[in-house]
Amino acid sequence: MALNKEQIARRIAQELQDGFYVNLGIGIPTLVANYIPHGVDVVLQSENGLLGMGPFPLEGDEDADLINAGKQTITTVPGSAFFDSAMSFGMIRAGKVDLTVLGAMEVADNGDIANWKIPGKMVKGMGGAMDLVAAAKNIIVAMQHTNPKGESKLLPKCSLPLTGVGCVKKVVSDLGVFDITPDGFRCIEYAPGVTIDEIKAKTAGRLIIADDVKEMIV
Amino acid sequence: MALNKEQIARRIAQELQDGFYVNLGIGIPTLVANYIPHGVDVVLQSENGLLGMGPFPLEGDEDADLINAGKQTITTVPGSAFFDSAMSFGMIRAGKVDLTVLGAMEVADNGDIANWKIPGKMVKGMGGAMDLVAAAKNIIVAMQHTNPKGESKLLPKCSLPLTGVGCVKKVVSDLGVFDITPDGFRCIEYAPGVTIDEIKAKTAGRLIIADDVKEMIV
Amino acid sequence: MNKVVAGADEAVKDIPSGATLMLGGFGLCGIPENCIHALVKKGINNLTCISNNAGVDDFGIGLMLQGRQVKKMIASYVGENAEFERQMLTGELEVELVPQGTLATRCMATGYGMPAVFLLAGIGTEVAEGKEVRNFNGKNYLLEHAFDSDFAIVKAWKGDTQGNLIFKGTARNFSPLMAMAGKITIAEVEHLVPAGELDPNAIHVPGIYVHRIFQGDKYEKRIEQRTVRKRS
Amino acid sequence: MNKVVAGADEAVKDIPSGATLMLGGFGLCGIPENCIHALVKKGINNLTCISNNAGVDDFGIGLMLQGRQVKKMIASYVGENAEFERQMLTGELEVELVPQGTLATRCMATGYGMPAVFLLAGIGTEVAEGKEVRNFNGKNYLLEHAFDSDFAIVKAWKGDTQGNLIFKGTARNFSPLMAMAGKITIAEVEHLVPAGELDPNAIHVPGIYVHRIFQGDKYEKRIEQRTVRKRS
Repeated sequence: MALNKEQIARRIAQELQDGFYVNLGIGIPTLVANYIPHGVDVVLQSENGLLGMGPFPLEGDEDADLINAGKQTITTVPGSAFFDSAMSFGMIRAGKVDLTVLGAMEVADNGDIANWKIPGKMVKGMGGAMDLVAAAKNIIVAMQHTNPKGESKLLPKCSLPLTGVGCVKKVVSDLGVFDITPDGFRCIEYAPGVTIDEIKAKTAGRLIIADDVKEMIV
Repeated sequence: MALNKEQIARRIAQELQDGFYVNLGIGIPTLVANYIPHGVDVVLQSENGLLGMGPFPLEGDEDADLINAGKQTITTVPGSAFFDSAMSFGMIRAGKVDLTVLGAMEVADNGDIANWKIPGKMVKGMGGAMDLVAAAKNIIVAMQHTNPKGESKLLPKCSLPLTGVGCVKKVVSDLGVFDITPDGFRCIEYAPGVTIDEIKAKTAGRLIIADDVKEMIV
Repeated sequence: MNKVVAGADEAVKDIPSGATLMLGGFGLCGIPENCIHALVKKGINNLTCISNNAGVDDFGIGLMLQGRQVKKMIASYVGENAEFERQMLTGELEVELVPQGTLATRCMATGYGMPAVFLLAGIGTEVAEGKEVRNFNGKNYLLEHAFDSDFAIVKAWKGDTQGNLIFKGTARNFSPLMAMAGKITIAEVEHLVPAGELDPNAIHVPGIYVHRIFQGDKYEKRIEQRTVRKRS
Repeated sequence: MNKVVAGADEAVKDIPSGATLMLGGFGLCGIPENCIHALVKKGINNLTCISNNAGVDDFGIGLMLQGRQVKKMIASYVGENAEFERQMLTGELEVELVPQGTLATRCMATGYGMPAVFLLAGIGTEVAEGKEVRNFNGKNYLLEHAFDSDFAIVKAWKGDTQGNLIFKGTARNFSPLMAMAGKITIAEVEHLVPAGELDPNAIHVPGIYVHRIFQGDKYEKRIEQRTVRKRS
């Protein structure tokens, strides 16, 4: 059975290593913060100008001057630091952030990503997405494997305007975990109850199955 | 009689306007701080990272963490701010500093300045001089009119390696005050007891005498 | 060097129609509320606004959009605002979308006297169209230009009479960068103090960059996404 | 995320001969005294040092020059030091002089992931030789590149166990910029405190840029030009 959003987030949390600085995008990526493994010490970066993001505040403790990049009220943890937006993206460009987790509308088998614009629909803007995908050194995409019509979002080529080129390193979808390799999507894990045949049927881009592919533990 | 250093500094201080941010170089320019006219409120910038430089400290109050660009111990005035060297030169480049006063070995009649290097002698480096002359919006040079051999330092063309090109707006020497114009040095004031003939004799670059040239008040 | 003005109306009084304004803030966090109200009251128009976002329908730059005061918006994300969408779709409003980090760095470049810098964001996308691409150490970068801005309008937490500014929390965001980039910079602050009261080591924007300062009458500080944990 | 190491010897233990180091400080103000002593003791050589100055004969980088540890010096002003002069004139020491603001901005460019920026300083001088010149808005600028630095070594006033740094007075100078530019950044501090004790609004260098931190044993903080007014 395909994973739900919480399970996708929990699987991505397994990628966090002790000492990592991590930027979590809006949506499923935000949920990753709830599943950081015990003993793994990570610092969360919010690109609007914070290192050391903590959980949502307790009711009544909200501070209008303390929000994340999704404009949600948040808190800080001890050792946090505030900075301006130029420094924030500066540290991302300079490769200081170890991991960025983002959502996507489409990912291509060469690592291209599209997640900001649907032609003909209202364009809300790229926000920090283009900076993050162009500059982050390690990008994992959290996404649904197919759109509501059942069409694959893991493609040979993105059909939507690109956010970034050849930048995604790994995709965690509701069906499995996929490394981006020169040969396309390499399935290294499948979700419990999901078959390789289903993954093959729902992946439009080039797909190879790892010899040691295994069931995901979530 | 030619001006002494204190008098040169005092004359330059007359150029300060209320509300000016001013960078004073090492040597005679530093002395300008002692002659800021009453009622004229200026803020002194030190390019090693301070706005709001005050006088030297009282004996025993020296702080190793508080020096000016000449590495002298200093103090701050209320409303001062510290910043890093990139911001310091950033505000200079962006034209936020109203006036820069510098020393020079040579100035040419087109505003070129040489003040950092004598070929064949030990080269100590340009420090912040090249940044200041290239970027400051208004540069006054404080200098001796001639070198110890009696040769003019106001030249048709600098003989020493340049610090900056066409950047000096005004020269205050021990003999007079000179605007840099398309026609060369324009003498607008002469030092008390100095004759126009002496200025002509000691100025190698193109020189014009202002119709309303007058004796300097120092 | 006292830069204090009486209030928002005086601070913005010489901003003409057609001006280019930078407005600090991220979403509604840290926006110059009092100056925006004064600009709405003043009724100037044909403005070009550089701001990460465009407010919401009834707050922030959204209020200026309601009054059709904005000709062009340069922003990174503008999706919180129905009137914005309407004006954009009808062509009344010109919109230039810029990646967030590029927007911030172009503001910084202005305040630091750098006419152009090379940045990564947007390489290979439609953002790169018409821009110079150059390879450094095997990676492609876009040449991005500093902004030209007549007025920068920001809100700080604390400020002193000489214009030194300190921001609080994530209300800092674009504001220090824009404050450094304005030909004329207007700062409204929650707490205005005499020169000498702020720690000179802790100042985010030195007063040299700030031309006018005042303490805002009142701050609503609206929250866009109130997210909380239940108290147990 | 505890980045605390035991002391200077441990902090510099893996710096090899031939490395490129950035060293914070302006003159002797704010230099990383303890790390410099450890580097002298360690005796590595063939170093390239990027620092605004080169110390004096018996303090700061001057101590490393005495031990012939430095192959190349990239600096803006180096005139306080007889041994430096001797090595430079004999050709033992390679020297690259960079305008001070350009030096600072090239450090910043590294920490901000900008491979190159356009700057004014040196236009029309020998500093411009071999460099690309480009005109923006009627003014010529030089293309200046970010530095590549293996280690950055700085001294801060206060730091916490996560590497957040705060500087004091004009001891700040190049240090935050270099701290942000090192592939590995080592910070020695006068006061090391637990995470959470520093005001998150007042931090100059966020800990993400700092890899190792320790409290220095002792600070001489030598003054180069003691200038005072007499007490009346």
